[in-house]
Amino acid sequence: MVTMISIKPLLAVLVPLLVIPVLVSSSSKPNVRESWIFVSGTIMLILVLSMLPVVLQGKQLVLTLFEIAPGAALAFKVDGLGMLFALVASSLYIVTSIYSIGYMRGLNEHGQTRFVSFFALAISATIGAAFSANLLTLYLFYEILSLATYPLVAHHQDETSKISGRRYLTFILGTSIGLVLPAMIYCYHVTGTLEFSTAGIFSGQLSKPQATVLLLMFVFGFAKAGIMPFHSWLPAAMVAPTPVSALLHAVAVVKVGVFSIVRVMTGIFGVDLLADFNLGVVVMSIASVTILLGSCIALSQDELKRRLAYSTISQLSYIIFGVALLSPQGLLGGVIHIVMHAFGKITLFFCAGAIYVATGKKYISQMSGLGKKMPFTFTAFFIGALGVIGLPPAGGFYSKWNLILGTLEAQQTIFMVVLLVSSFLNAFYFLPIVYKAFFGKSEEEDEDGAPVKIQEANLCLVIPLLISAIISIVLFFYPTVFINLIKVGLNI
Amino acid sequence: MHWPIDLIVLTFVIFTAIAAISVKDLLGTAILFGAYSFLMCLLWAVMGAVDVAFTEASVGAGVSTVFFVAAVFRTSRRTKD
Amino acid sequence: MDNYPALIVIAPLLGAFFAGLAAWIEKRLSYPIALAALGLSLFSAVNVLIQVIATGTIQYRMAGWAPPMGIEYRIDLLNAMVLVLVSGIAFLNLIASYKNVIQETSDRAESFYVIYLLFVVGLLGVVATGDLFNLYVLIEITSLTSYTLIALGDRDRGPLAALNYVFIGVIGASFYLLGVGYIYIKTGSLNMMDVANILSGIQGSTTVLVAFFLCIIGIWIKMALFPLHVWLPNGYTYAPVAFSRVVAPLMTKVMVYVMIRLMISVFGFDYIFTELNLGKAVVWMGTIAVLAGSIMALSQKNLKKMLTYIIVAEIGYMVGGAWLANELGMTGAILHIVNDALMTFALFLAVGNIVYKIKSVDLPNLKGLFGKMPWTMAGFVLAAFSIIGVPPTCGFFSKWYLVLGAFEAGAYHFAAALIISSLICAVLFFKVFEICFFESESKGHGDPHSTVIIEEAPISMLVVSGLVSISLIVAGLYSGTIVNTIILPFLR
Amino acid sequence: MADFLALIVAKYNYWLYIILMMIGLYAMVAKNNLIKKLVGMNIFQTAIILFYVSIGYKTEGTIPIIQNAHGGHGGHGAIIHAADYINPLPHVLMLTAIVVSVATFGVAMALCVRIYQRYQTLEEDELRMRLSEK
Amino acid sequence: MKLLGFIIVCLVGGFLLYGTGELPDWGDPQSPASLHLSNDYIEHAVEETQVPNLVTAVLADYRGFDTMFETAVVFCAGLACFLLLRDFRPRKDHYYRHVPTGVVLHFKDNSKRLTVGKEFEDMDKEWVPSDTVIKTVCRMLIPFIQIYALYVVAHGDFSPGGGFQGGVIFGSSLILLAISYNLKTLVKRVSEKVLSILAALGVLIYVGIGAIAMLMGGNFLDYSKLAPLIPIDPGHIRAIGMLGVEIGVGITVMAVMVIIYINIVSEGRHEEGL
Repeated sequence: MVTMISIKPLLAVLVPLLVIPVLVSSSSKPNVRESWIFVSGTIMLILVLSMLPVVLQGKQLVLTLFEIAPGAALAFKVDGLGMLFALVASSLYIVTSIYSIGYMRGLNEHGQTRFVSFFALAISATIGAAFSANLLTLYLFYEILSLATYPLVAHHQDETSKISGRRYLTFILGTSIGLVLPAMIYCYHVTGTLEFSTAGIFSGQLSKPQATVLLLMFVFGFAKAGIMPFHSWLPAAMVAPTPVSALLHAVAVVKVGVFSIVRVMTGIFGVDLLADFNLGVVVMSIASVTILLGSCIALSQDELKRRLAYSTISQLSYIIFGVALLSPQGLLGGVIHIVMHAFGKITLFFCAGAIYVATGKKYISQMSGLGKKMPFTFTAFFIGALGVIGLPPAGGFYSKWNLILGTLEAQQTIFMVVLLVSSFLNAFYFLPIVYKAFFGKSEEEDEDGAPVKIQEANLCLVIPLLISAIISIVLFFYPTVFINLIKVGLNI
Repeated sequence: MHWPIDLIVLTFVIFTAIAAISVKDLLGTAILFGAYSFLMCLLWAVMGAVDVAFTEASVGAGVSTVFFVAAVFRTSRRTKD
Repeated sequence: MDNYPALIVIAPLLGAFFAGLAAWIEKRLSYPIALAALGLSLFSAVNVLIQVIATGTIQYRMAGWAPPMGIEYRIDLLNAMVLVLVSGIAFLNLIASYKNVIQETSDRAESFYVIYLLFVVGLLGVVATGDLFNLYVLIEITSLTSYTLIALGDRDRGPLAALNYVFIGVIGASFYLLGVGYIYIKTGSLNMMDVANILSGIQGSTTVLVAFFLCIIGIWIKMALFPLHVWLPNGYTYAPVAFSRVVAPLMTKVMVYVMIRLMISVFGFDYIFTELNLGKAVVWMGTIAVLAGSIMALSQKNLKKMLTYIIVAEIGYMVGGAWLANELGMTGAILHIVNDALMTFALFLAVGNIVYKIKSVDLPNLKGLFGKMPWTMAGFVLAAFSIIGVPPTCGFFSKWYLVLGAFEAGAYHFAAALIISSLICAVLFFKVFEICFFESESKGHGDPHSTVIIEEAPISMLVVSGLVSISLIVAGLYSGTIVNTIILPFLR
Repeated sequence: MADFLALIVAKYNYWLYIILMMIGLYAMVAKNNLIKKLVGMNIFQTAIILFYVSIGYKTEGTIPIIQNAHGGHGGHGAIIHAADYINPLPHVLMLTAIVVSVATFGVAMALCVRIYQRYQTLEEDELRMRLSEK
Repeated sequence: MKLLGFIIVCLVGGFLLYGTGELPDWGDPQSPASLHLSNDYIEHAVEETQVPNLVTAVLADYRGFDTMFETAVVFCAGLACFLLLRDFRPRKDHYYRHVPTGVVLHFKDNSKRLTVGKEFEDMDKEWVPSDTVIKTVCRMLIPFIQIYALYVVAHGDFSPGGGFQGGVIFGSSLILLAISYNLKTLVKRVSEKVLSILAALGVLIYVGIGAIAMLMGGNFLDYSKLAPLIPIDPGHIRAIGMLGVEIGVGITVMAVMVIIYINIVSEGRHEEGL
């Protein structure tokens, strides 16, 4: 594995960080502020893209900043996985920031400067987590992300947001300090290093029970991944403004959790060790429980964002499920689902937000007939739904396909059934919405009988959701880049 | 070989100490405390620690007793124990 | 100039009396004099540290007499570091608390400076000296000054808390003095090196045992280890903030230093851990202290008092770490002396600013503080994260070493206590944050231009607290350097 | 019997200093009146001083002032036997200790007066009552 | 509480008794405490310092550093009493005695004051010391006490005593003045300002001598380096240095003792007391 020292990853992390003072100082002039966000986002995306070709050649960019203790440094490493995740996050950051302008101004929210500042902080932490070279650095950015998103979740500063903020922290911080930290330190105590390596860092120091306990501590500890029973922060966090739910709770935060678990399984334990101790099945069963339960609960939700949240929970477990298959196809399908689900789910959230801004409606039962009035939004919603369900022509199909192949490859037929069942459930809780929206008749009338005028939300909201929808279609036809990244990253 | 003197003074010291903390009148405590310090200084003089004895005589038996009386004068004489 | 070791202590001493005399000529003179004195002390402390790192231990003979006969200053890496810490914090606090002092002790400011300088002299002397009895005298100076300054604080509770502290403090100091007597009767010497050499010959003796317990218990009382902590919370809470800001970070840490000094350079590890085999028991005491301190902190309504209970918990960290009887634990304890001093200082700086503006530290009165004093609260938040142990703040890294040491010593209960206490601290501080973040009188929701009036503390305070808060992160990132250049060379 | 007597002679004032110290400590812990506690504190400290002084004592030894050092030209000629003179070091330490104790005593007295001004009592239980009713 | 205290005390006592088992016999010249260091002091102190009183030699020279901080502690105590008790508000009511008749007048408020002189003398509220015998005796005694105090300070090198004891005696002579007459007399004689300045000055002399030694190129408090400054009798330079610091100690202690007394006895009003 060729490695070359480069400062680009550090820059990519620092850019959104350094722009925060500028944002704060220009709080009185919103337009200036917004333009700064774009500048920083674009620079970040360019930096990430500029690293892409190198990574695709199978090289790794590394940068070590501070040696805390031998084997535990503050270091960056750009490999396939990190690249993939960073690409998704940074590209969606720009889209989301367009969207958030429309949303925040459309709803005329308070404390917008605070909002965008912590948003930038969160995204920089996400990139940092993507590029981190060892578990210590990953944990560091994970914690920063948890704390940076608290003000976003609790943005409204009212009673409900206070309570859900409290729940958010209890789960995220509690698990990370209570489970991940000791597990991490124990790993260091046993091996003396925390560097990610595809072979894993343990060389026979662990007995099977120890390994199982450690792995479970990690899997449950990274509660951002929403594995049940540590999932209930995610629906609670939906009180946040929709851009937050969209980028953070469909892409950045939750995916950081999943990403961390993937990192730990592939980089700390190593596929072979897990295979030897046959731990894949354990994780897989946990994941499939979450998949099924998540889908079922999603069915019962009437508030759109909550339904999306539960669908997110179940979808996230697909990724862990795929990785736990420990077979090339499974890994491929699982990891690529990070991308596919990201684009699909963010589209859905964008739509939910757009509907809320345009009509003030949160509940699915009220949405019948809206499709005629807001065609673009609901078309995008449809595409996003397809992506999540995993039907062509959306990218989601690709990941589901690989997952199923993976189950066959690993001869885990029962789990294949799980996948199929949950896909049907997905279809059940998404398609009716679209159907009703287009073909159901709206009984929406105000007191004097005349139908209420409803039209599309403003452009700042519509354009992003169209973009993301289009991308998720494009991904169906050209997923090659990401596939190569994964192949490079996990050398499969 | 003057341990008998030493022993006798010591016993006196202990008596005065117990008395000092068990008298009900704080002024009496002050005076008993002065006596205690003076006996103590006597003891040290017997043990040949002249400078210490001198200091204790001037401080323990002298000045701190005066402080004590002054403090009692400013606060109150009565106490429950 | 080779008189730096003496100058560290002498400069503030001279400064105190000059300040006292100058006050009779012109009241405004005493502050600059005090500042200059502490500046000189800090300067020479830094010089000594550099010199020690370069050339190794420095010996300074007071009055030119050779060690066993006269008093000597032995400055090795450990106390050089602590000296810089103490003088630096004292200096910064003097800068920050100019306005606090005028606000709190209006007509007696100059006398306050004199006593403050004497207090710092005591601390510095305790750290620098290499003579057991000299240590006692200097401990008495610190105690006497702190009795006075505590009594100057709250008009009602101050004197009572101070008198309570007098009784317990005198018992502690007397126990220490008695222990020194027992050491002296067996060794006939008072110089630490000399005593250590002689003691290593007569380890079996019961007298040495009694001496050891008397010294350590005396120091524990002064340090407020859990069962012996009763004097600390009231004392530090009712003291004037300008003083509690320096006594809270320094006093207990310096006592921890004394304990470590006694363990390492007087009695020796093999006596404590092999002959007496006390390690396990004291680690349990540390564990209990950690838990009890954190739990008692939970029930406080007064911010200052809450922080004092956190100090009690932190003492448990250091005691437990030091008695883990392995290098990692001791490293963690020593590193935590530095980090905890910085964190506590940052917290109390914020408290000082709040007291200066709000005139109260009862939690209910802190509503909407994030709006009113953003910069102060930023510093407070950083320090709080450091106490919780969020990377990259320095609190995380000392905790890292402590937990590693606990694993190595097999003291899993201690590791668990550390994790639990950081969880409790998280709860505590987010309770405070919620009060300061939500429940603001100006409910900004709905109107984007709701501008809360920012009424910040004076710039002098803000600069200092900003500086210290940043130093938390810097110390965290460079903790590897501190450990490798100072602590490990000292321990080996 | 004789050796028992010898033992007593050898050790008794260590024992008695311990008794004194217990008296002082008891007064500090158990007494209700603050000034009584202060007296206990002083007894406690003087007991320690007694201990130190008895460390330094030597039978057959005289006070630590060199006799034949007329005008300070001492030391020359007249050789000094260490056994003849009582050990001066504990005395020095105890001078310091006495000074410290009297300083503490003064401050504590000042605190007592201050507390009395505020609460009109020095009994701990009454003070506790005042604080609780506030 | 009492029982708990008793248990604690018994535990500590038992522990200490257990410790005494191995202590060397009382007054045993061969105990390690009497062998290791003290012999060096006893045998070499005189020729090294020219001071026959070993205690003074060790106190002010070998361990002079301790003594400096001890003086600082005393100063600190004085300052503490000042800070805690000093109260600058003048008192409300005044009592005057009309000398010829002995009638006592009581003024409830500060508005009018009588001029104290031949016919009116002002008197204290709580405490009226007017005993001619005591006054006269004390007036005769006090100067001798003070002379003795000075002697104790000056002669500390050769006989028991030294700066501390002398200072205490001098201070108590002033306190005696206050007790026998009344506080106003003392405050009139030595004002608060003088006392505070003396208190700081004493320690400053001590530290200053040390610092000068440092400036002369020696270590801190190394009196032998003072020789160039004091031409007389270089052989005794250490003794002279000690005398200097003893004087400093004496001044501080004297001042502080008086300060503590005045503040405690008058609750910081400096107007009346014992």
